Amino acid sequence: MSATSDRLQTIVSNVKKASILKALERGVRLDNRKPDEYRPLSITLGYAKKADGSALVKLGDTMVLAGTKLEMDEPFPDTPNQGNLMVNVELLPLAYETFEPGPPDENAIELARVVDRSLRDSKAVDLSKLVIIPGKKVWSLWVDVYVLDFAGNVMDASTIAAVAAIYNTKLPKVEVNGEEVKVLTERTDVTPLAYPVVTLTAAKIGNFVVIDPNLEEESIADAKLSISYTPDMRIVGIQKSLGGAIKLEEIPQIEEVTRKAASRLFSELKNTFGIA
Amino acid sequence: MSATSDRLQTIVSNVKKASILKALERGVRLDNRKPDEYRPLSITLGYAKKADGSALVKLGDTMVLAGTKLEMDEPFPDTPNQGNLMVNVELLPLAYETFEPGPPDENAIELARVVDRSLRDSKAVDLSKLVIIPGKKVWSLWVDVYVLDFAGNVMDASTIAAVAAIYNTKLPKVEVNGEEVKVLTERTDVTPLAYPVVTLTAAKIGNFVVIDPNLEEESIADAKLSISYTPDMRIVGIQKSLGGAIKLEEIPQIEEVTRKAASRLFSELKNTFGIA
Amino acid sequence: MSATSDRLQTIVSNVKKASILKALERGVRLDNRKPDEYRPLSITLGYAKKADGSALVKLGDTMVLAGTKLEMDEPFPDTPNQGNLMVNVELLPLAYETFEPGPPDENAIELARVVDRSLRDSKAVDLSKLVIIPGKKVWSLWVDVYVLDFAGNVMDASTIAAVAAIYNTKLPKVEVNGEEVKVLTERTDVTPLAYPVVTLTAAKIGNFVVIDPNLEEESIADAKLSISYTPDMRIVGIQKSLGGAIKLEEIPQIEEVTRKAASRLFSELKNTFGIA
Amino acid sequence: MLAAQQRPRLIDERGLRTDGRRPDELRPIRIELGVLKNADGSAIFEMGNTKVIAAVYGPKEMHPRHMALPDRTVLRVRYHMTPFSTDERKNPAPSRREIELSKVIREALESAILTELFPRATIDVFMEVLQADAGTRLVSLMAASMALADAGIPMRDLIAGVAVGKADEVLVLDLNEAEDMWGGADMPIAMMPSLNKVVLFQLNGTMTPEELRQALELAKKGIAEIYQLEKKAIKEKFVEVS
Amino acid sequence: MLAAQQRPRLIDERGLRTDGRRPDELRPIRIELGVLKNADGSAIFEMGNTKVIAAVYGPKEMHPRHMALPDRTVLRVRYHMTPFSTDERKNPAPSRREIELSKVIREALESAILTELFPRATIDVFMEVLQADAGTRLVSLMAASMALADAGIPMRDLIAGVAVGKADEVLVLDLNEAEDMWGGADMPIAMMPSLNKVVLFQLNGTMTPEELRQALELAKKGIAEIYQLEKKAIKEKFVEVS
Amino acid sequence: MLAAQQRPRLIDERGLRTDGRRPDELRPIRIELGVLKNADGSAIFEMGNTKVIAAVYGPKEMHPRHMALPDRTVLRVRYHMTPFSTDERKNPAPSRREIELSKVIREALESAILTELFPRATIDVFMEVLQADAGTRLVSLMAASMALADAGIPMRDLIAGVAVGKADEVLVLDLNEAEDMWGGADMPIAMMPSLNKVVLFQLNGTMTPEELRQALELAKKGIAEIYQLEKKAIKEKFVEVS
Repeated sequence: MSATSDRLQTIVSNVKKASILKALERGVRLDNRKPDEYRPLSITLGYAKKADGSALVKLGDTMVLAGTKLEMDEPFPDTPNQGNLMVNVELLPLAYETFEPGPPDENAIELARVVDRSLRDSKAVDLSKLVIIPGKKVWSLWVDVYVLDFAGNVMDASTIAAVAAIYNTKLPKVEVNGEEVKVLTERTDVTPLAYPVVTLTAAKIGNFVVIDPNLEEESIADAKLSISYTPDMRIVGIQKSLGGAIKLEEIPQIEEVTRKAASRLFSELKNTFGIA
Repeated sequence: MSATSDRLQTIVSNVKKASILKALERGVRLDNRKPDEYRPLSITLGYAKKADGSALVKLGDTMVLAGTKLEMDEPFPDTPNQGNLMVNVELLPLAYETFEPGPPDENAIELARVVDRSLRDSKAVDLSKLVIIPGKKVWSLWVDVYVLDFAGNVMDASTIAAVAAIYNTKLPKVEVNGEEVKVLTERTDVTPLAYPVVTLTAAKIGNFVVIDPNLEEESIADAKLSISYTPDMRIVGIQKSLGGAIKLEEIPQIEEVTRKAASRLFSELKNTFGIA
Repeated sequence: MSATSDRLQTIVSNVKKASILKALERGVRLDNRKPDEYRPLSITLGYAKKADGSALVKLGDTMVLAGTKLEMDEPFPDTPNQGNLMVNVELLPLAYETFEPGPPDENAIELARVVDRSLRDSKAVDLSKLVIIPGKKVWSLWVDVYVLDFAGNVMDASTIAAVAAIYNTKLPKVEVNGEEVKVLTERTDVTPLAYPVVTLTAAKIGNFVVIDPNLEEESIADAKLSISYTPDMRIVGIQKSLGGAIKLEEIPQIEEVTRKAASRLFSELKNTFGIA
Repeated sequence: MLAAQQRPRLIDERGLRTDGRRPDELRPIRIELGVLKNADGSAIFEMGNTKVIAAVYGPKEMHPRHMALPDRTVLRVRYHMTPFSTDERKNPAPSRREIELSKVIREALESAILTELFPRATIDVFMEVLQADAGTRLVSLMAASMALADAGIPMRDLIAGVAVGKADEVLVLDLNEAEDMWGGADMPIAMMPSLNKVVLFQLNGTMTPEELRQALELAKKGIAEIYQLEKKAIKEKFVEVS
Repeated sequence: MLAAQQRPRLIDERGLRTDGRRPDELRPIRIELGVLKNADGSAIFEMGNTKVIAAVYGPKEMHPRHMALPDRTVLRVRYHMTPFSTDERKNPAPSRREIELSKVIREALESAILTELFPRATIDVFMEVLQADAGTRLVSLMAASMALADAGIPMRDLIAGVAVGKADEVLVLDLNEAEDMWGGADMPIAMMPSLNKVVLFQLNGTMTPEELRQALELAKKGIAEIYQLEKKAIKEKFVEVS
Repeated sequence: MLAAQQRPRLIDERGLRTDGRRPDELRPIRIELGVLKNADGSAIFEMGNTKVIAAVYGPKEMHPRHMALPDRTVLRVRYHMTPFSTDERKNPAPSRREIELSKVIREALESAILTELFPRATIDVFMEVLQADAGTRLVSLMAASMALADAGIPMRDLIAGVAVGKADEVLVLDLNEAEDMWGGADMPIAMMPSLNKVVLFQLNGTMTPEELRQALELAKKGIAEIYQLEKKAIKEKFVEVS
């Protein structure tokens, strides 16, 4: 059951809300960004040494660590030539004062499912590369996204972290004898990532739209729109969230803004890890 | 752990209780029924189109939807010539103001187990018809009873709904090649129901006994006795419920009343779906 | 998540605490024991007739019942010549006023894991005796320790009960034909217990140390130290518990006291069930 | 761990049952009160090879308070089987069967306890089946009844119960495990005998209406015998009849 | 129970879909209000072979109280599928998908309900999918909207929604199950039509930005049609269009 | 994903360990404070290839209130491993091992924090193991100790801890993963060094009483070294020694 809650405990007062709106009227944000400006992004590949691939992502004060694990499995009967992909997101109690330990809540599940769909529908993860013996043995690729500091726009940071961790994953060498598979300690150069995807989140605050909202902005936003893109600017996922509405005509406008931001983000990622 | 609770939140006041008893002294009930009179019953077979069999049952204001699903399985080692039967009852939060979502509570579990025993002990479900390859492949027959409107005597309505949904289930055609089984989209005419069973519930209110209690009557009843019958009037299950007692001598008297009511109910069911 | 709690609801008042300490200054305890004196111990082997082995242990007012069950299983791939051992402890709601039903809490899990490690690390349970067909079929030995009366030092009583129940377990006779195993109703004389282990718990109360604390003593103790021994006085497990500290130099001193008590306990066990 | 079994003959040529009893004969009974230190009341009840321990705590303040009832005591009742009480190891998590029987036993106890004397309070009753060999729900209910008496909780009467079943089509009193597994019916019934009132009543399997009437008479006889033993146990804290 | 399936052709040579509809044609719709006795409001909403029942309870006092909000109503929303609503039996425990969709539907309802009118209170909205054949989240949301209207709960507008997808690269309105399974995109969108406001919006699969714009236009047209039926259903408690 | 392994030789002919250390030598240590924005205090503690992040929130009001204690702070402590911190993926649901270690770490922290200063309040301490390579409980406890210091919570002393084990029958300080898996004992111990008080103490595996005494001496030496680094880290917010 989903229930209205105030889990961020209304961190922003009405006074603050007024000042955010007032600044937006002047075309600026309280953290001095322009409405379509992303916060500083840093990606550390291979941060978690025991993971098969990992990435620590900082987006402003938001911090997300993604790690992958490969497990040998059988393929599903209807997809003998594909490995499996599983995405999990945890909003750790470390990350925010009111977060409690326990199984993923609806917010974590929504994040995981949006990341999962963006990766899957875009074919950004090449599941055929995870096949060891067609129809018999494949790799299951677990992607665990751990939110360490919850400071706004965890959605976009989660997609970046998942993509970077998968990029950082190098499949192990195996020796196949009939149906026996021996996993070697060496790694191949093969990453299961075909190309990156990004998710760009816009928040609607009153009559204004901002990209990459911080926590204060999110907590007063009417609605958010998260749109995922491939490098060739196909849309590979959309999710509206929060309990407010958006005018129908605004959707194409917002999509144009997020698309431009996605384009800039891809350029930045190109410099960072040599793809896209 | 089972705990005393007032989950119906005492919907009937003491004043109402007095008027119910006063009416019973005159041999009538507040809804104008006689003590041994059943509420109007309607059965819609095939109500849920994706189920393998289904029935919507209305008993007065009580509404219950049962649906079946067949799943291919292996038989238990000690019953190679029988399919499997699983009965589940859910008291949906739609059905009553204080019902909460969650796994079945003790009330739903008791309902499911009484229905299950009535079906099983009576041999009303012919489990041998669920065998595809003896010892290797059988159908598991899932019967899910969903209570949509909780307005008294859900017990009897659940048995009727389960029986009708099983009657409505037609086994699919299969092609067997060795141990390979191919399920076809066509259906046979074979239903796993050998004959119907019914459960008849009597409520003891003060010194009076009524059949098919409505919700008001149930909430002030001392005890209920639910007795299940086959068409040839064998008793195939009894369950006393509620936290009051019944005199030993009253049991054969109540059984006579429920048996007569069962007989009338079987006549009614005969007209409805051509069995019994 | 582990949280500070007062689940015993501070059964000992400050006045009582003062009198316990005052007595200890005189070298005695409120139940007239000396600081290093164990409470009366009784062991009834075979108390639970349906178990494959069982023992009812009373240590003062503390009462613990352990029972074993053997289940045929496959061995773990990396230990083809070993059966499996599983230890579970339940702090039953019967045992203390504030205990609630539910899955084992952190206290029950800690008890189970300490018993498990003592049995495993000591090699007191000869897992090779549980093998039926190497690499194919082994016995899984389930040891369930049920605390019936919670009256202090459940730790030591649990180890004794587990050891005695395993000693009481006699493996069934089996007929092996190829990979088919038929279990006969007769039993062999073979017990999976190679030798007993004991756990000795010392409690630190102020500047004093007592062995086998009762519930009053436990509830005011600063810390407890539970040390497990084999008959040849190897240490096979240590666990400090409770939220107070122990001076480093005190550890060898306490270990000497528990070791002497362990020695006395082994003598007592020798008389009881003819091993050690 | 369970060796394979086949359906045995339940009534032999002399008319006796697999354990040598006549059809209307009870199994040996052993009752002991006050077996636990911490509980306010406790008892062990054995009937043949079935053995149950019960403990009672209360009446005490209800937590959380919003679960309290203004006009009577909340009973909290758990029927639970130890993992080693059955032929195959039972998972300690509560099964659907245990959940149903906890409810059925709670409702039986509510008929007997004067719950109106302790409004807003709770009484906890916990039962652990130590050996399961047919009749566990009734032996548990009787163990609880003894433990409540041991705790001094006011009741309308003690509770005594017994199952009647069919073994090779013969009505038999106080089913054993073979009769429970292979017989044609299992009708557990429990009463407050001096009030002639039934507090627990179920039937699994099938009976004709006429068999039901005979079964009730047979049960009444068995219950009267057990009731005498229970009263003796209350007085002497212990009774054993084999 | 499910027989094996192969990818079908989704648009035939005449430009028609697997169920004979034109690309911009809705499935038959049936709406019935007030179908349950106990609920404060209820409705059944059918769209093609998808069928959902919804019930509303409230506004009522929030329990536990510390979950209440000082400035608005707490909505508690459950989207749930019956085990027999799908091709393979669905486990009745809530899946991750059901948890996500319960949230998405709750947020859509929060846009529409005047929650500020009932601070500290709660409104419960429960939906059961009885037949799942594409579009269950939208049909559930619309069933909830009808049930809220039936309960007389003040809303800014009714909610109407429809999915647009791609079948063999053709944009199609109101996906059926084959198009949902084999098509290239599924864009569910729901609006308060008279306010021109979007309350639910998702995209699974892929679209170009240009396709997205066309899809929005197509959806708008379908939503307008549905909205008319909903208004009629409110007035007459029942409407059926095939 | 884990390739097959065989038991290695743990001490070579030169008396050195698999990672080249002498028996009484610590692994490289790296401590960083204040790594998180939202937490009131935080730290990353690395010891060899083991890496843990800890966060502290509080003291703050206890919810629900009936869990508060009148005379001291309630500590709520979670030790948790990320699924990718181990050789095989770890299920994120708390294991029995994690539940035990959360308790053991909480009790150690209770020895150190002046909990009597904040009655009725709560302090939350969360630890995530990012890389597990032996010693995770101690590194977690030390990360927590650093995070508590970073949050300015009054403590009797910092906590420093190290494991002593047996590798090929040689006592070794600060076990690595091979020694943990293949060695004969693992004795984790943590102290408030300036008070000479032990707050966490366990032994898995076997030791003679004499070995135990030697192990305690060896541990004391290692703890003293670590303590110096911790004090430096508090002052400079960062320290790294390899």
